[in-house]
Amino acid sequence: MRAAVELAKYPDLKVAVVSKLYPSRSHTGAAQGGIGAALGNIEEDHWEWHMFDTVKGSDYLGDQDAIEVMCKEAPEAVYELEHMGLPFSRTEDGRINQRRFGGHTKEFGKAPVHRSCFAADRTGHMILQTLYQQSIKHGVRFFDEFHVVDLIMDGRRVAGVVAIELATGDLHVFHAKATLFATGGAGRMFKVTSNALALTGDGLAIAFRHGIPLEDMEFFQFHPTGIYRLGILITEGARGEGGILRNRHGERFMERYAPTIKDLAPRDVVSRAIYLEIREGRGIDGKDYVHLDLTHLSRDIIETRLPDITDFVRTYLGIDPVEEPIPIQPTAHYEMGGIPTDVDGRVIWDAQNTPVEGFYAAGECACVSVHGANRLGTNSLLDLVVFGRRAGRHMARYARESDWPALPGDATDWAREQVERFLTRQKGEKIGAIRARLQEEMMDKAGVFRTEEGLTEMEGILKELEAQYQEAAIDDRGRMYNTDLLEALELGNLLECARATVVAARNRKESRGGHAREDYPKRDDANWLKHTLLYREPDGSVRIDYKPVVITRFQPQERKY
Amino acid sequence: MSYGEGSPRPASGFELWSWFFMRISGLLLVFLVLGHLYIMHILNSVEIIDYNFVARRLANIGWRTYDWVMLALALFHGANGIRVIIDDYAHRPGWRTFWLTLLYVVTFILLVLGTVVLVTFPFPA
Amino acid sequence: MGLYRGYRGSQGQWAWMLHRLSGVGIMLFLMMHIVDTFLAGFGPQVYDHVMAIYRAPLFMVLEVVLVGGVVYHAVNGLRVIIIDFWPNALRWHKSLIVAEVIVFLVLFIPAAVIMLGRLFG
Amino acid sequence: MQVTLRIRRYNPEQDREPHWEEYRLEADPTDRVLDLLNRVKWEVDGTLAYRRSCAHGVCGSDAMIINGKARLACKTLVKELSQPITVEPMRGFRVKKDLIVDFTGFFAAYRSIKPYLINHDPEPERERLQSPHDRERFDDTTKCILCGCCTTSCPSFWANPDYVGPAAIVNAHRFIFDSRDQAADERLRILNSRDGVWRCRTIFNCTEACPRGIEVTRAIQEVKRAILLGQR
Ligand SMILES: Cc1cc2nc3c(=O)[nH]c(=O)nc-3n(C[C@H](O)[C@H](O)[C@H](O)COP(=O)(O)OP(=O)(O)OC[C@H]3O[C@@H](n4cnc5c(N)ncnc54)[C@H](O)[C@@H]3O)c2cc1C
Ligand code: HEM
Ligand code: SF4
Ligand code: F3S
Ligand code: FES
Repeated sequence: MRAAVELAKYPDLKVAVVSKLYPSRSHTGAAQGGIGAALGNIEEDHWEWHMFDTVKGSDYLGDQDAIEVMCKEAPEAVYELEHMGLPFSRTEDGRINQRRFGGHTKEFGKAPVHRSCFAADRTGHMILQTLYQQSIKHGVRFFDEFHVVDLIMDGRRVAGVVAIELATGDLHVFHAKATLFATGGAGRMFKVTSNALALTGDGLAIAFRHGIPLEDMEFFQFHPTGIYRLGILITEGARGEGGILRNRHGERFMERYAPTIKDLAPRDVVSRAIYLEIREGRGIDGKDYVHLDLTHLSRDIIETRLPDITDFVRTYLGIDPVEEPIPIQPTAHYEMGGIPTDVDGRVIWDAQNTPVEGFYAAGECACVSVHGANRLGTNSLLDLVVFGRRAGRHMARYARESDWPALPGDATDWAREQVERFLTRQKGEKIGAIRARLQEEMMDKAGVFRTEEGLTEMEGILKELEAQYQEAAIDDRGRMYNTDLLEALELGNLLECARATVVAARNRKESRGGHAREDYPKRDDANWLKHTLLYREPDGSVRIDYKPVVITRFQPQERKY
Repeated sequence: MSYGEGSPRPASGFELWSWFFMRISGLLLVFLVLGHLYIMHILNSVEIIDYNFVARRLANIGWRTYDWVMLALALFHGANGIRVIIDDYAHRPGWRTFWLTLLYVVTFILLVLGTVVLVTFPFPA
Repeated sequence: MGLYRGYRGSQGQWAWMLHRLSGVGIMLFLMMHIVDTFLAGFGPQVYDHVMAIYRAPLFMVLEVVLVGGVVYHAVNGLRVIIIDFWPNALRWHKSLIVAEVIVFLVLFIPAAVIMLGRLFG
Repeated sequence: MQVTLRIRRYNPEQDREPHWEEYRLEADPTDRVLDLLNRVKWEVDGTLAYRRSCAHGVCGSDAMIINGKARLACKTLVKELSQPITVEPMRGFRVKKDLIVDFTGFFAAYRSIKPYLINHDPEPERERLQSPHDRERFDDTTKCILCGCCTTSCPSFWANPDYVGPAAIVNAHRFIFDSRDQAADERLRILNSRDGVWRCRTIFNCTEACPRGIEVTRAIQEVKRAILLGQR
């Protein structure tokens, strides 16, 4: 949507946003903590420090040219959001307020810094609303509740998308000079996740099927503080405000894992720490969760800085965070990998950065790669505004300069076939059952810790599920508002993403950031300081290729906090 | 739904005044009507009230004014209230016009009738 | 009114529905009342004949209902006015409804007793 | 525990009239109503249609009438409800299928109040300054997720779908009281119309329904006062 706002500034271009939800329902609205930018409103800060933290956070797998762009443009992007009307929380002198966040430090790792710009604990909500509002202001056309099923290719150029209109079940062709995917993550392949039910990796799978690569799919971030069993996120801002993690003995265990910044260590580090605590039997009551303790903070701070999460905890757990610690467990949160792009959001075919003409990606579904093996909190919102904006600019230029791509006659064939298959088949496995098994097994075998054995087994299970999916049937054979059909299509996409994740994870024989192999617990820069590129061959098998990491300023070092 | 995409609907300010009038007239009516009720139904009662009673009361010009102000305010207040209700429930333009016209006509007639009585009621000689 | 069935709304919803009903009721009565008073213009016989109708027991009960309606409408109207013109009242809007019921009862019960007392006494 | 779920269903391709259907399910007291709906859809009857996404009350997809009140299915726990649990589509909106209603008018109303910051001054290099006090002024109404619980609970809206509805007013409030905005007068003019704020009869259903705890009626009253007194 950030790209759409940028594009809408060019009155000669026609801009449409196609979304399977009403845009105001997108999951960006769930983002709580903030957006990172070295504004230095509270204390001294520099984009170089931000860059260092991001590189280090990425476990040195992030491309430093892209990270430099992001961190440098961050303040401008944030000011721009402010000018669009985003109601940031303010400091006493009227500036944008900032808070500390996991992994963000000053002077290259010395101490936590106030860098995350926030609007209470609903920054994402405000970004989403603001961008939606601006799109309305600039007359962007919306196709709400249109579910994109397929990409249209004119040879090696992208010519638009095919989408199914939820209200009628009709297939529509969107013919476009430039197409951008911002379809969000794929967290729904895991059982416990902070992601919305709609985050089924559609964009990733659709591109993948057309021979477009997926990059670094093995890196999936587990956020340390999800509400026990529900996965609903408790923002890192809670620790930024001073929250502390404790095990069954009430011990502040992060002191052992990250002596310098303790509870504000990056997410992969904290999630692993929690898992280890649990494994050692130090989970609360020996169960698989620990406590996030806010009780030493004042009621005022909790209620004014963290009103939403206070509300979640009260609603779903019946606990008052002012009085009692919150039971939490790591929750599947963010897909670091995705459709590879350059710094202008252009999707690329290969390690040589050959662009896919007319095709762009931004947000969680893209992999620029600024997050490398592990994303720092607040960097995703930043990623999407910075690169969304850049992609928008580039698209405008491209659309003006290029001719219309041809629209192949068989554009809707694949989509129609998928739809008809489900609408006509009478008997078969239930979609819900296949998905439940997928989520369960992925959590277990491709979750925080992974092993060769588990991943191999998972590959087998995926084959089984894939076969079942081919034979699956749905109950609803109507056309109007057939949400059953959509869930079936989404499951197809999830399976595709899960497979990419598992193949890549099994392939990468080291531990780095969001990818932790128990059988290869060390980072191995000699062999694995490179990005994975996965290609789906026409016969359905997956081919693996690599792409070098761009290193400019900061040489890889051991990652200690 | 009758509003167009993003187009502002006309605003005349009439509804503001209507709203404001309802409140001010309501405030005045509290005294007028409750006073009236108190006198007529509590201190006295329909058993006592007859032509002579009314005649005696209306002999006083003060009561005449009191009654007329009350009459007018109550009528306008009530009629405006009914107008709002018609707006709420009568959606078909035809019916809406019909009801509104009926309301205005009846209100006007009643206002005339009420005024005529109060003005022409014979003063006791 | 079918629209309102089945929604478990706030007390405000009931207060509003009653306000509307009583408003319409009073308006209807007022219309009638103007006509009967007008008849007074035709002289004593006609008017007294009309008043005789009001003295029927049924009408005396209706009269009580009328007074109740007016009192309720007035009290609730005042509550609405308070909320409209005094911002801080919003904080107490629930208490205001309670207060309203109390004021209504305090005004209405004695009135009803006096009036019904006449009917039976 | 065993729960009974009664859902008001309607399939435009088959039914002429909506009807009730009953489901008996095993559930935990801490389950959300959305979990129950999911279970029905995934395990019993896939034809059930409803909207949902975030599952924790931040996206505004799943507003519906549960046990006679407008709520988000994902923010309503089984233990808060008496049995049987009844679920109906939102009121005052056209039902498209089962629990899915037509939001066209709702978003049109939202758009009609110009829900975006309007400021004609040249943009400063850094942020526009705003004191915490000025920011506080419209904090409550920035929380809105456009779920429609308020609008669907408003009797004035049921009677008259032309009423812009509390949700649109809340969003107008968010800009009218933003010290950086310069188009308050325009919005006030739009709302000062027959189908604008004056349709609000201070019924308070909206405030009770809002899952984000926004004091909707207060916001509407503030807008009314701004129109009346010309002050912010
Ligand atoms: C609970 C939570 C908290 C977070 N907190 C933070 C934070 O504090 N700071 C931070 O920087 N990041 C945070 N993140 C991460 C960040 O919010 C997300 O990565 C980011 O919002 C993703 O944005 P997006 O635009 O890529 O996708 P989304 O906002 O998920 O949007 C995806 C859009 O694509 C549409 N779509 C998907 N598939 C299709 C299809 N097939 N057809 C048509 N449309 C489709 C959807 O309808 C939706 O509109 C958080 C994430 C979560 C889950
Ligand atoms: C005694 C003092 C009275 C007070 C304080 C009062 C107050 C009010 C107020 C404030 C309203 C507006 C309600 C709103 O906008 O939500 C109103 C509406 C109304 N009033 Fe009165 N009123 C009084 C007497 C009367 C009388 C005597 C009549 C009949 C003639 C009457 C008939 C109506 C009607 C029909 C409505 C419209 C109801 C609605 O829109 O729901 N009122 N009153
Ligand atoms: S004001 Fe509250 S109830 Fe109304 S749309 Fe916004 S969040 Fe929903
Ligand atoms: S319920 Fe409706 S009438 Fe007003 S106070 Fe709320 S909008
Ligand atoms: S599913 Fe998002 S609000 Fe309920």
